[in-house]
Amino acid sequence: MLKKVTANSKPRSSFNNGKFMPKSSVKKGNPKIEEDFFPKIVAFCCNWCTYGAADLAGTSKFTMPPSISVVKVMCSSRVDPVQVLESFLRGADGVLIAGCHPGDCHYDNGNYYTRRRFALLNEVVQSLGLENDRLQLSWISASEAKKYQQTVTDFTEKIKKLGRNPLWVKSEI
Amino acid sequence: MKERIGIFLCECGPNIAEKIDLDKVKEALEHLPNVVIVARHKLFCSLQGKEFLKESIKENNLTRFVIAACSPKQHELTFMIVAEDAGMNPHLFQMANIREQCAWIIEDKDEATKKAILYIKAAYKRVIYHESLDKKEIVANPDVLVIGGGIAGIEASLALAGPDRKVYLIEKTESLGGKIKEFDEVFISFKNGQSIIDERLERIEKEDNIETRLQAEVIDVKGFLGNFIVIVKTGDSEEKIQVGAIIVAIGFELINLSQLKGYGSLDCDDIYTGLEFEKMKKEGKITTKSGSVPKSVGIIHCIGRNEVGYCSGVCCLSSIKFSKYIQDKLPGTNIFEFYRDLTLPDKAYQKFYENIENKGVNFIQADDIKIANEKGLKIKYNKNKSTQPVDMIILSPAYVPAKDSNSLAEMLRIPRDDSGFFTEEHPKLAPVNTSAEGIFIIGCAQGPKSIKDSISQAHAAAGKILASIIPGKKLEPEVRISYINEAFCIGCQKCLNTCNYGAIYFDNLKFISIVNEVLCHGCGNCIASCNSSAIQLKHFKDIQMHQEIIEILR
Amino acid sequence: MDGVILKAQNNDFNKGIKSFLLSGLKNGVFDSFILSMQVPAKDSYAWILTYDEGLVKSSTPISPIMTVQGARALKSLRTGTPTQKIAVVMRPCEMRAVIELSKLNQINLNDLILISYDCPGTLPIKNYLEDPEKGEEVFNKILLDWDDKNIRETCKLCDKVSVQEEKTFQSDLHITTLGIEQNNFAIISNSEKGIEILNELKLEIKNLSSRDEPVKKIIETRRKNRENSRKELIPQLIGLDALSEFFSKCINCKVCRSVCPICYCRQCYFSSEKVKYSMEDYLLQASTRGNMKFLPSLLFQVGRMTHMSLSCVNCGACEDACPMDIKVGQAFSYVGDNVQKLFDYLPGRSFEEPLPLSVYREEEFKEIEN
Amino acid sequence: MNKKIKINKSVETGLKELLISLLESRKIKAVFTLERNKDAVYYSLITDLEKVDQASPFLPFMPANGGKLLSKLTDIKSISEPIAAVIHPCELAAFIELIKKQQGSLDNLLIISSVCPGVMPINNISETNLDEKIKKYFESAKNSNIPTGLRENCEICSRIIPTNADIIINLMDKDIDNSFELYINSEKAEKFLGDENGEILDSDFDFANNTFPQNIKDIISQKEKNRIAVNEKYKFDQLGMDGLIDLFGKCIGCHSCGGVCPICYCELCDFDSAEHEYKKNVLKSDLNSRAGVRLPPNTILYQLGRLNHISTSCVGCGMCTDVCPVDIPVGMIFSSIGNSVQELFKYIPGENLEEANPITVYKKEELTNFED
Repeated sequence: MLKKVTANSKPRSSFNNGKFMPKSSVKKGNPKIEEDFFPKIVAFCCNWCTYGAADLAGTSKFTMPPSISVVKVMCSSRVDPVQVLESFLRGADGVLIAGCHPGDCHYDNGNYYTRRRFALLNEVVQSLGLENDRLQLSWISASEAKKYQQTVTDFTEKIKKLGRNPLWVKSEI
Repeated sequence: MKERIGIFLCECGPNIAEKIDLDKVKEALEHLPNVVIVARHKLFCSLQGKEFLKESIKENNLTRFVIAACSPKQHELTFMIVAEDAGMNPHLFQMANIREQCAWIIEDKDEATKKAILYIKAAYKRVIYHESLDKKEIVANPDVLVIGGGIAGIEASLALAGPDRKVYLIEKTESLGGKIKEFDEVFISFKNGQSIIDERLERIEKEDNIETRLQAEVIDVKGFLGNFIVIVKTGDSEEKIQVGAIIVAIGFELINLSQLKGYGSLDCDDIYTGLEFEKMKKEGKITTKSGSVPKSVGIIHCIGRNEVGYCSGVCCLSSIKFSKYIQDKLPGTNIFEFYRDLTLPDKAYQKFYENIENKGVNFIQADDIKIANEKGLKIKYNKNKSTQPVDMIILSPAYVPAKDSNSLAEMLRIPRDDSGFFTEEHPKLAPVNTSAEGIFIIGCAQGPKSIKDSISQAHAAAGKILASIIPGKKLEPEVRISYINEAFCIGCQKCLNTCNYGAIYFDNLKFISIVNEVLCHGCGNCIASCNSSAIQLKHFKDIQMHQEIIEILR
Repeated sequence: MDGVILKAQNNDFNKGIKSFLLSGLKNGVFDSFILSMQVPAKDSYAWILTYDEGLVKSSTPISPIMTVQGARALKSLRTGTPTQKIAVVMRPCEMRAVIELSKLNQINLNDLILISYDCPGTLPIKNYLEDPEKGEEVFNKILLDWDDKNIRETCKLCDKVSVQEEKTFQSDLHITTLGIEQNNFAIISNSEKGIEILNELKLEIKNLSSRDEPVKKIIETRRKNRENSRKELIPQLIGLDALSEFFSKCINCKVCRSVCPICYCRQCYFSSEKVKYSMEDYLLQASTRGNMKFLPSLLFQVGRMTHMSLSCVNCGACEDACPMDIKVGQAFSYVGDNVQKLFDYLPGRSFEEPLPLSVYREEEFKEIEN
Repeated sequence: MNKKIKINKSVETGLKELLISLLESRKIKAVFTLERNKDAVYYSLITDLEKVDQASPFLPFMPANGGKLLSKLTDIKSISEPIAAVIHPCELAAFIELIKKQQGSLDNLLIISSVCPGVMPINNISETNLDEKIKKYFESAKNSNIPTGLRENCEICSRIIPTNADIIINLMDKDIDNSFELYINSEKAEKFLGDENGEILDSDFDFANNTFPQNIKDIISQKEKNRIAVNEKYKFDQLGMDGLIDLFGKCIGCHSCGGVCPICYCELCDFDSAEHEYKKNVLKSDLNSRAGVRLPPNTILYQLGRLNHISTSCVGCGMCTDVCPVDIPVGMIFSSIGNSVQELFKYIPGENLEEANPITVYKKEELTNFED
C-alpha cells in the first residue's frame, strides 16, 4: 500500500501570524525517505507486439517486478501524450510506451506517430525541468519476451533509483 | 435498466489458483457497485466452465461481466461466443489478464494478488463503458488477384478458379512458369520442369475463370479485404481490376555474384550457377567452354550465405542433384561437393544424399572456399592449405528477394523483413497471411522455399481464401472502430492526415470529419491526433483509458 | 527588399493605410475588409468585416491593444467567406496564427488577402482601459519611436515584428514604417498574390534597402530582451518546485485557453468528462500529500502545452488576459521555442510547412527510443 | 435547533482546532477550505491534521466558486466518508442550485459557512499591502461595517447569511478575537459537534425565520440600498440598444465568464456549438443589410442568451467580473438582472433544496400580466 509522504514544509501564510495562529498541538513532520519503495509504472503496450511479448514472457514464466501495470492499446499510436502526462501527475513513478519496432507496425506506420508525439511530450517535460527520465519509449516485438522482461526490470531499477515521483507529493499542482 | 455486473475468476487449473489468493480477490470485489456476482471456476475455457459461465449470466441477468483469466489473445473469442450463447451482446465483457501478467510473472503471492485486484478493478471500470456492438457485414468480391506466374502463383490460381470465382494472374515476363521451367529435372520424381509447367498451362488454358496478363505489373492497390481495387498496367494500357483478395507470389532471385567478395575469382570461364548448369543439362551436353568433357567438377554450396545472413535451405538438395546429373550423364567424373553445413530435412532427402555419396561423390566440409584461376580452375580451402583442381565449377548462390518486392510492399502496405522478403503475419500460426487482411504471400516471395513448400503454401493461401471469401457470404469487419462525436468535432482534419487506411473523410456540408466504418481498422491513431478527443475508439475510449489509469495507479 | 512607397500625412499611418485600402477597393483588387475598429463606447477595439467606405474610414487598422487575436476573429469565417477578395490587416503574430489555423482547416485563405504590418507591440489591455483616450495617445507615439517602455512584456520579447530576408512569417502584403522617410510608409509584396496586387495597382516599385538597418537593429534588441528575460524566467519556471509555484496562482478559469488563437477546439479536452475524477480519486491524491490544491491546474497547463506549443505564435493574448498575472505567455513561448526547435518548425513561417505531428520520417528521434 | 456553541478562542484558531479534532477523531476524512501560499490562494482538500494549520478558512478571497468545485467533487457519486467544507454563502447557494440539476450531492458533506462580510477581487492577492488590507477587512467586519475594497458584487449582496449551512459562524462579531460562536443549524451538525467543543447556548439567530440581531439586519438593509443605488447607476432597465452595445461592446467573446460561472455547468455550451457558428449565407445577408459585421459575431447574443440560461439561478458571486479580460462588469449585470428575475418568480437561488427552479415548473394561474 501507499505510504504517507509528507511534503516539504512551506512558509506559512502571513495571515496566520499573530492572533489568528492556532496553538498548534500537532507535531511537525519531517520528509521521510521510503525504504522499501515499490514504484508504480504504467506500461502502454500495443496489442500486436509488446502485449504479445508480455504474454510470451508470462507463458515462459519470466519473473518480473510487480511494478508494471499494463494498459493494452491496439496500437501505441493510440496513446495520447496527455494520457502519459495524466498517469505521471496521478502518481505513476514511471510511464512506458511500448510498441512494435519502427517499420513493423501492425497498422503500418502508427509507431512513427507515437515517436513524434513522445518526442514532443519529452521535450515539454524536459523544458519544464520535470523528470523526463521517468518516461520511456521502447520497441518490443511479440517474440521478444526476454527483451520485455529486461526492459521492465531495467526500467523498474531506474525508477527505484529515482525514487517516488515528486509530482505526486506536491500539493500545489 | 439497472446494470448488473458479474465478475468471474478463473483458477486456470493450478495456474492462477496457486499463485493468487482468489478468496482475497473475491472479497475485494464483492462490494463494487452493481456487482451482483463474483464467482470462480476451475477452468472457464473448459466445457463445464463455459456452461457455468453461460448459466451464471442467465441466472443473474447480467448486463456486463468481467472475466479474470488468461490473456485475451488466447480466449477472448471463446468468451465472446459464450456471451452470445447466453443471449447477451458479445462485446459487453472485458478480460483481465491475471495469468500472464500476474500469476506467471510475479513471485510473491501477496503482490500478485494485489496486482490482480487492480487489474480486475480496472477491467470493471472499463466494462462499464463498453457498448453493445453489432456485427457488420459487407459483400465481398470473391475474385482473386495473383501476382507472379511462377509455380506458386499458377498452383494457387488453379486451386482458386471456379465458376463463381475469377482469378487474375499477373506475370511480369512474357510467359508463365517462372524459374521452374529452367529446371531440367525436379526432385523427387525427376520429371522435367518444363513438362510440369506445361501440364498446368494446359489446365489454365482450359479454365475460363483464370485471366492471365503477361508483361504486366501492378501499379496501384487500394481497398481492403473483400474489396480491393487494383490498377494493372499491361504494356501501355492500364486497367482497373476489382478483387476480394490478393496473393503475392513474385518468387526470388539469385544473389548477384558480383556483389560477393572473398570467394576469389567468380567470373572465370567454366563457372556456372545452378540455373545455368540446369540449362546446359537440358540442352543435352555438359562440356567446358573449350568443348571438352569435364573430368572433375566442383560444386560449391552456400554462396553468399554470410552476406545474406540466412541459409536458403534448398540449395543443398539441388547441388546434390547436380552430382546425380553428372553421374548419370558422365559416369566416372570426379565430383567434389563443398559445403558448410548440409541441410537435408524431410523424409527423402537424407536417403538421396547417402545414395549419391555412396556412388563416390566427395563431400568436403569447408568454411573458406576460394576459387583461383591459375592454370585451370582450382578450389582452395582449409585456409589455403588444401587445393582441389577442377575442370568445372557449379555454384549454389543464395536466394534473395525479387526486385519488385520493395515497391509492391509499399503499395500493399505489407512489411518486409531485414533481408527484404515479405513478412508473414506469424511464422507458425499464420504462415501465409500478412498483417494486411486479404493479402497473402506464398512461395519464395516470403523466403527461400522448395517447390514442394511453395505449392503447399499456394494451396494454404487458396484454402484460406476459399474458406473466408465464400461467394454470397458476407464478411464481418472489425467493429471496435473509431467514431466521431459530431457535437465536438470542429473539422480540423488532423485525423484524416494520420489515418493510414483513408477511413476518415470530411463532410463539406457539416464541416466535420466522418469515419468510414468498413475501412477503419481500429488502431486509434486518429484519437491521439485529436486534441479535443471528438474522435473516439469503441472499447478504447478516452474515458475508459482514463478510468483504467486511475484504477491501476491506486 | 522592394516595395512601393506611399504617403502618410503627419505620420498618420492609419490614415495612409486606409487610403491605400480604399484605392484598392476602387480598383477592384479588394472587395471588402477585415479591420480593427474602435467600439461605440470608445473604450476598446473590435474586428469588423465591411465593404463600406465610411466604415473603413472610421477604422483603426493599427490598434493600440489586442483584444481578440485576429486569427480567432477570422476563424468565425470557417464555414465560408461572404466575398472573394477580403483584405485583412493584422499583426505579424496574428498572421502567424492565421497560417497555423489554415493548416488546421479553420481558416480558408483562398478569399483572403493577408496584410501584415511592422508591429512595435501593443499596450496591456489593463493599462489601456484605465484611460482609453490617453492609451491611444501613448500608442501613437510608440508607432513612431518604437519605444517599448509601455508595451506588453510579451511584445518586448518578440523578434518577428517585420519582414526580413530570413523568413519568419507569411502574409501577402506587408506594410512597413521602419526605415522609411518621415510622412511615408511602404508596402512590400510578401507572396505571389501580393506581387499580383501591387502590379494590378500599377504602383512604382522601389528598393527599400533603407529599412534593412533599422529592422535588424530592432530585431537584435528584441532578441537581447528575450535572452535577458529568459534568464529571469527560467529559475521561476523550471524544476518541480518552481513550476508548481509558478502555476499555484492559477484559478483554473482557463481564460488563457479561451483567448488563445491556437486553441481552436470546440470542446477542450481539459474541460471534458475525460479528465473527471471521482471523490475517491481526489481523496487518495489528497491523503498521500496531506493536502492538495483543488482543482489542480498542472495537468491543464502542461497538457495544453503538449497540445498547442508546436503552433504557439507567442502573441501574448493569454498573458494579457490572465486575471492572476501569471507569466503564462512567456512560459508557453519558452516551451514553444524548445519544441519548435526540436521539430525544426516555425509556426506561421509558410503556407506549405506541414504541422509536425501530421507527418513523420522513418529515420528520426532515434535518441529518444530506449 | 436554535443552539450555538461558544468557543473561547479566536475564530480562526478555534475553527482550525475544531477541524483538527474532527479529523483526528475520524469523524471527517478531509477538510475543503481556502489555503494561501505566498501570493497564491486556492481551495485545498486537506486530509492531514498538520496541514490544517496552513489553511486560511476566512481569507476574504474566492479563487473559484466553491460550489462549482464541490460539484466537481461530488457529481460522479456522492461522498462515501464525511468531509467538512468551509465556503461562502453564495458558494453554498450555487452548490444547492447545482444539486437541483443533478450536478452534485450534499451527502456526507458538513457545510461550514459564515455570515459573510464579502470577498476582495481575486487579483488583489498580489498586492503588496495585502496583510494590512486583510487586517482592516476584519476590523470593519468586527464592527459590523461593510469592509472597503470588496468585489463590486459583494457590495450589493444582501444574501450574506448561509441559511442552509450546517454550521454557521458569525464573523461580524465584536468579540471574535477572543471567542466566537458556532451556530448549529442542522441535525447533521449535531452529530459532529457536542459539549466537548464548548459551551452550548441558545441561539440569538433564527435562521428558519430570518430573525437576526440588529447589526446584521443593518448590514443587510445597507446592502439592499447599495443594490438600488447601483441599479440607478447602471440603469440596466433603461439601457436600450445603444446602451447594451456600449455595455458589451468590449466583449471579446472568450466565454470565460461562463467558464467560471458555477451555474454554467454544461459540458459544451450551446453558444460554442456548431449551431451558433456563423454560416456563410447568414453572413452574406447580414453583410448586405448592415454594411459591417463584427467578428467574432454574436457577442451580445451570447451575453443575453447566457442571461436567459442562468438568471434564475445566478447567486451573484462575481467570479465572472473577476476573470473578464476586458473589465466588463458582467457580475453586476447578471446579479442585477438575475435579482429582478428571481423577484418575479419569488425564487431565491440556493435557499431551499426542495424548491424547483422556477422555469422547470408552472402554475396554471400566474404571470397573467404578461399576456395581452
